[in-house]
Amino acid sequence: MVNHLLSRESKGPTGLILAVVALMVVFSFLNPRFASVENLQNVLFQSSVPLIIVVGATLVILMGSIDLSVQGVMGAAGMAWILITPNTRTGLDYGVWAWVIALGTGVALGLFAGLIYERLKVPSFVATLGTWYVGLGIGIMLYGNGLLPSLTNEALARWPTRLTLGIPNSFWLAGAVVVVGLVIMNYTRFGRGLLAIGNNEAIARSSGISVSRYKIMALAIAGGLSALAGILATMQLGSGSSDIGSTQLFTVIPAAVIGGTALSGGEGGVLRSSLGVFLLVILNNGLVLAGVDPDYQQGVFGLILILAIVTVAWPHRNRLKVAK
Amino acid sequence: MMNKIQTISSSQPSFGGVIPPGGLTRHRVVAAWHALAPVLVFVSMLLIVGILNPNYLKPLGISIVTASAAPILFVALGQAMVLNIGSIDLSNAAISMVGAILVALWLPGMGVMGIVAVLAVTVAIGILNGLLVAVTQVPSFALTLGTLGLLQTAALVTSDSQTIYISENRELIAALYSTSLLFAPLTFWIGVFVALVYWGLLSLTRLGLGMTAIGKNERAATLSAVPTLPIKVITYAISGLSGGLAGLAIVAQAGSASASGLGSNLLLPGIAAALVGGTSISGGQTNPINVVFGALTVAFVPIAIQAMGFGAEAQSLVYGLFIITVVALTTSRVRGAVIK
Amino acid sequence: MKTKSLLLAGIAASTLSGAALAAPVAKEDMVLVVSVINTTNPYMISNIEGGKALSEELGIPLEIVNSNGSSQTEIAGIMSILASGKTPIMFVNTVASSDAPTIVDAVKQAGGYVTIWWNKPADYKPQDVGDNFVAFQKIPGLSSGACGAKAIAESIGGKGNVVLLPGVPDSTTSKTRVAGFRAEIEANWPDIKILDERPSNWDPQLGARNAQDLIVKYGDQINGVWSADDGMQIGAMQSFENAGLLDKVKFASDGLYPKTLEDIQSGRGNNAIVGETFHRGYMASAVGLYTAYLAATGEIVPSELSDDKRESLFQLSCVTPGNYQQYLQYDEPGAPAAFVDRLVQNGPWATDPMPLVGGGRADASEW
Amino acid sequence: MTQTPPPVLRLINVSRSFGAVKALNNVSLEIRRGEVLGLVGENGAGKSTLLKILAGIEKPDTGKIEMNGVEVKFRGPNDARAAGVGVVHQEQSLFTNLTVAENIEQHAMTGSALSRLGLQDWGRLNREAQKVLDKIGAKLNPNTKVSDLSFIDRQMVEIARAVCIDPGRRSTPLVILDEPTAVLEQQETAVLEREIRKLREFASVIFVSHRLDEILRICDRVVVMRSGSLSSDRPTAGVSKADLFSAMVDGQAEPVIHARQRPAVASKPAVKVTRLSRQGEFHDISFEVHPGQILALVGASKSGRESLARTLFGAETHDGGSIEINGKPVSRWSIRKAVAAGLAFVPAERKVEGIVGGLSSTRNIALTNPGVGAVGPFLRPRTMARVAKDWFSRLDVRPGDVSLPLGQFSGGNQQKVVMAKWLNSDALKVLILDHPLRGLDVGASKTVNAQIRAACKAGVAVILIPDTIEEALEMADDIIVMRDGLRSARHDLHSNRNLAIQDIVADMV
Repeated sequence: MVNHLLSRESKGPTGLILAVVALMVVFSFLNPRFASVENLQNVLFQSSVPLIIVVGATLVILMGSIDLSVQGVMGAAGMAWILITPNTRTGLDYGVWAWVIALGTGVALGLFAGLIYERLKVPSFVATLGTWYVGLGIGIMLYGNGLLPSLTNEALARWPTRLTLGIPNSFWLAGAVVVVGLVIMNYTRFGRGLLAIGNNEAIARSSGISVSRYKIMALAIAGGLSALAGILATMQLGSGSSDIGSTQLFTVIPAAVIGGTALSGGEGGVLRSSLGVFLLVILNNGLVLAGVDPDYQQGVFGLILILAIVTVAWPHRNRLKVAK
Repeated sequence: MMNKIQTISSSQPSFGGVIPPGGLTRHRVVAAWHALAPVLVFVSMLLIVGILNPNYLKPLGISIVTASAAPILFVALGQAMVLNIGSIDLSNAAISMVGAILVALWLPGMGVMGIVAVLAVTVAIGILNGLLVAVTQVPSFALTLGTLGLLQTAALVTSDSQTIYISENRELIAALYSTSLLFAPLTFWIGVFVALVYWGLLSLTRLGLGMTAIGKNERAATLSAVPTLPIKVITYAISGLSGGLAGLAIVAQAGSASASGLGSNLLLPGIAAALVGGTSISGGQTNPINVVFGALTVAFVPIAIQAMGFGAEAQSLVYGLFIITVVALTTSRVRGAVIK
Repeated sequence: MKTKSLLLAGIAASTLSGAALAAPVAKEDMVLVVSVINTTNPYMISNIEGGKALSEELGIPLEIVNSNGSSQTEIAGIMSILASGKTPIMFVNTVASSDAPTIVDAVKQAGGYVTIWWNKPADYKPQDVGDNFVAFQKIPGLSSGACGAKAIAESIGGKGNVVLLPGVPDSTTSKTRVAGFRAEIEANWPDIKILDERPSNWDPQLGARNAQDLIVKYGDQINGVWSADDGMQIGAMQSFENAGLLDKVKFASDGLYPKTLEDIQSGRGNNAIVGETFHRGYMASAVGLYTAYLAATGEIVPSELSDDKRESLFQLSCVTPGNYQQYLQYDEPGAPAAFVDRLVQNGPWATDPMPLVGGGRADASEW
Repeated sequence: MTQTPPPVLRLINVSRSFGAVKALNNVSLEIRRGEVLGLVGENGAGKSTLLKILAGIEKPDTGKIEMNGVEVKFRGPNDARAAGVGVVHQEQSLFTNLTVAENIEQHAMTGSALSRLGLQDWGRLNREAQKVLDKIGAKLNPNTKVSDLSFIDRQMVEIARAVCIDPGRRSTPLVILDEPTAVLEQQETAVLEREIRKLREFASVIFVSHRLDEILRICDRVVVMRSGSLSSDRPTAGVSKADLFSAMVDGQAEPVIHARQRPAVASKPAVKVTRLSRQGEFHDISFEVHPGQILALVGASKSGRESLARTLFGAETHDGGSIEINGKPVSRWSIRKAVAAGLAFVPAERKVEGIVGGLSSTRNIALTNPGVGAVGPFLRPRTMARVAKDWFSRLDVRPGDVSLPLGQFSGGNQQKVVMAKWLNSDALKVLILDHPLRGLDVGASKTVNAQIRAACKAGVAVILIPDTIEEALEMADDIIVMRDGLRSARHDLHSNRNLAIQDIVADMV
């Protein structure tokens, strides 16, 4: 089964795994603490939020679209969740319904973007950019002028870091999302349909795949996952903030690209994008541990991104290749 | 790039193409709408706000809108040129940041030569972007995201994480902003002039024809002996130049520059202005003159939101809805085309 | 040649639209404007509160500009209010130092009066601009850093290792606070070692993430954590709590956010928070607005003021778990209104708990 | 006596208009079980509209469609597929990033997203696809990714997909093959013909082609369309190409094959290729082409001839041997150098490589050789338009609006503009044509061939990759036969006038 899962992703991700391993070796050399159990747990903890997002983002990118709305959806859902979970501000406790409502907010925002994209034929870039602001606006309005809401439920606030079998709960959640993402991608008609759309939308349409519904649904799932990430991030922080998702977009999209998921659609997969997330999180963590001047962090990040994509693309150069 | 309207595909199913009868008139109507929509959107927005508060139609209102449009306009023009060849330049706002910092650093010592030197540097950054994109053939979205990171570091390092305030020779550049012509600052008019030059470049030169051909069908352009590599490099150089000009406009306005100051948030407004100006994100379609109206519209949105009295908390929400609505009104829709 | 004539025409035009210095402005032509960086940070929300309280006190309408963290949005928002035709009385909490000249120029053109808070370029002075740039005001970051440094150093017995979480790297506010921290340590605490410094952009999440990485990097070597504001400290504390280290590490920061106050009161993490600073956003905005208001009504003429009233430093109070109770009164529901009352009575430079304590130096904004 | 079963498909008075134009005018048509029906007609005769209606892409304005005696209404391609209509499109329409099985069992992929979240059973999918592949006799692994398949194998997948209908239905499938041979080599066409005969055992077939002899060989019955109506409908037995041709073009006779004079061989060859090689494509190829001479490259798929042509034009690189243009050896060869040296290339994939569909004809023509349409770096829009109009009238391009996007023109007219783009240069010395007649109707083919000959007469050397051997025999002075990347034979048509197709085929396989 696992073998089957892996084989369906375009080409083996061996190169990527090697890159991750190489990076780990270099960083362990620079600071022996890098390879400590605590740090590996730390890396898993830090990758869990972007991992959840990257699954949704990959579904969307595989069909050739893009989802920029991550930050807004996370802000809206995170705020919605914390305000109806035991907190210092409202004192409301909706229990499970808090999750349902927050995830619902994310799915609704995803649907909103999807409908604008598919029904109004506004490019996904713009539809999701607009949704980013709309979500952020909802988060800001929920935040209002009141107190900073913090979780009062100790168990809930500790849950993300608590270890189960030596692995933080956050990562168990993210891992489950990745597995579900892999199953959707490889074992459902929906997932295969997204690949078909990414490969050639016109054919997908004419061969009767309900392209519109698939697209809207992919964006809705991405919205739901961003919402889940927003909840997890809020839980990790212990307090609500409408900016909870800031900078996530610029981790997740490069991660997908480094993983070899083509922005034009049809190529790549959840597993590869996840490896891309690991690569970037390890890079960030390693730079801190190695004591690189923070001013240079963005630059090193940019350089690695360029090197990674150029290395992948270099052998495929050809006089007539079109790369956009 | 993403968001591509895929009019060309090696394997689109069809039964042979014949012009759909009635397509001719439709083609003209669509073309006319494309030419006019950005102007109409801006004018109608101006009118609505003007009815609510006539002060916005007075000289001060005009000078405010045009002043805040100027930096967006330069970045948007550069972006539109890159979008036109079917690529994207996520680094061009960061180029303008670096440009602004360099202007602030060099102007006091070098005077006008400093400005020339800064533009040379931003063009060089653009050329480097173009070479990387064209030679390595990687998606420009990812590549320029990488150069964006490098430029952010460059901005922090060159400015030593300081706000650099120009004390000497400030008048050399401040005049660009403080001088106004028909109520708009000179920086805006320079932007309009640059738009006209870019328009001329696109519609009246072989270079421009090549750019548009690359944007619409790069393979066919290559096989038609269009020099794709130099054209891409030139296009990114233009984006770099536009970024540099935006940097000048920023410094002219602010008299100072810093890595996270004015201009650090120009990327998304720049893209939005290009799109609202009718530029297709899939390439092959832009009109720099309409991008002027795109920039005006995008600069006007926050002003309009404020003018219409939406609460501070609602601004993001309204801004998001507005961008979607405007692009929905101006976006090019080809029947049956794939929108990405 | 063509450019030259354009320039000439332009210069002619620009001289016409110079500063509109006129007779005192009537109240009904005024509008109070509070420009904040965002509307989610507790400090910014408090800024707005101050504007509201003063607006009620003076009976002048209030407009809020939400910059959403972007200089572009900030300037556009301010400009749109300038275009509305009324005389703006402004308090601007600038997104970046470099925004100040642009904003001031525009306000000057519109004949309004502005007080800039926190950030401006050092060489850009109200005295050089004229009466429309009424004042630049801030609470010295150096003192804030020193407060934190002292509190941490004392609590860990003058010996140990600390890590710093500054805000946005090129923000003056953050830089002055860091400088204050380092200066205090260097001067008085030879056995305290600063292990590392990770700018966290005022972002709680980034604060949490950087704290995590620092925990891994230095483990239990860390004895104290200083953050440039409470937002980042909230994130950092969560990380130390998750790592089970909260009981062993001392924290100090700036702003005394409600959440922080709560943690001090509850003694969270074995009284982890040892030092804070007290200043409230509503006080800053009320003082700033009121200064500008006085200039607009002609009650003060800025050009005749002493330098320390043009570039002013206001008092900052160091808060410790021992004395926090005396500041609770300022967070009571009616506190902003009460403060505004006293402000109108005592004037902008002598209202407790933040009287003018200095300024007017060449490098006032670097304090 | 048993009752004859109802026809698989029956169209009754079907009409479809676009604006003022009647694309289909009262068409009635029947296809019986196991029948192979040929459909011919010039571009614009209404074939496309008819096929779109059958595939559920367009809806008829009036008239009705019955399948197996029951009236059907297709709301979309899904309905048509569900009713058993399978289409092999002119251009391949496979998802190259999915497996063979997924492409074949596409009905397994359709349906609403919500109801299709059920898990895919790969084992069953592969088994079912294998059954279909076995039925048409294709030896392919259903679990292979399509991007790893050769062109003809992909065509097999297309056919497998067309005949694969929902196993729940027991009706006879109707398979529409829209010019399936247009992109196939002679060899592959023979394979395909065999396949079609096999299909007859369990399906009905509509076979569309521009190649009349193919139609006559394969089909039981042939229908000719002209201006939206059926102008002829009869069994193929006893029908000649000339009959069909006159039914298509309203009484005109088939064009006369030109008898050419051997051109005077100039002292210097325009193109001289010596031991040219490209890894994995072709090896050790040498030949010369002189001004005014037409050289045809003939070969089956994987013969390397397309790659050779592209290499000559600089679109691909060679790793051995040399190219001389007008006696001068070239180094670091590229498309731009090739064009500067007077080479021109008409690619086979017109939409993707030949035209910039979104640009006007005027600008397409000016793209490479603007001629008088530009002064230095500047374009002269009016002169450009005049040049384009000139070419339009010379090549009879319709509609005559040079400012329309070229992508909106029919294939034949697009190809004429591609020719104009290259012919608009005085410096043209070598014309390389990759399947120039692919997908063109008779009229357009004639114009294109006439232009090739005219260029030749003006001293241009031509290298032609023809669709068919007949085309090579008709056009060329010399033929080089390639097999597996090697030159297997060379024929001088002037000294060997009785060369037979069989002789050439023998060298191809």
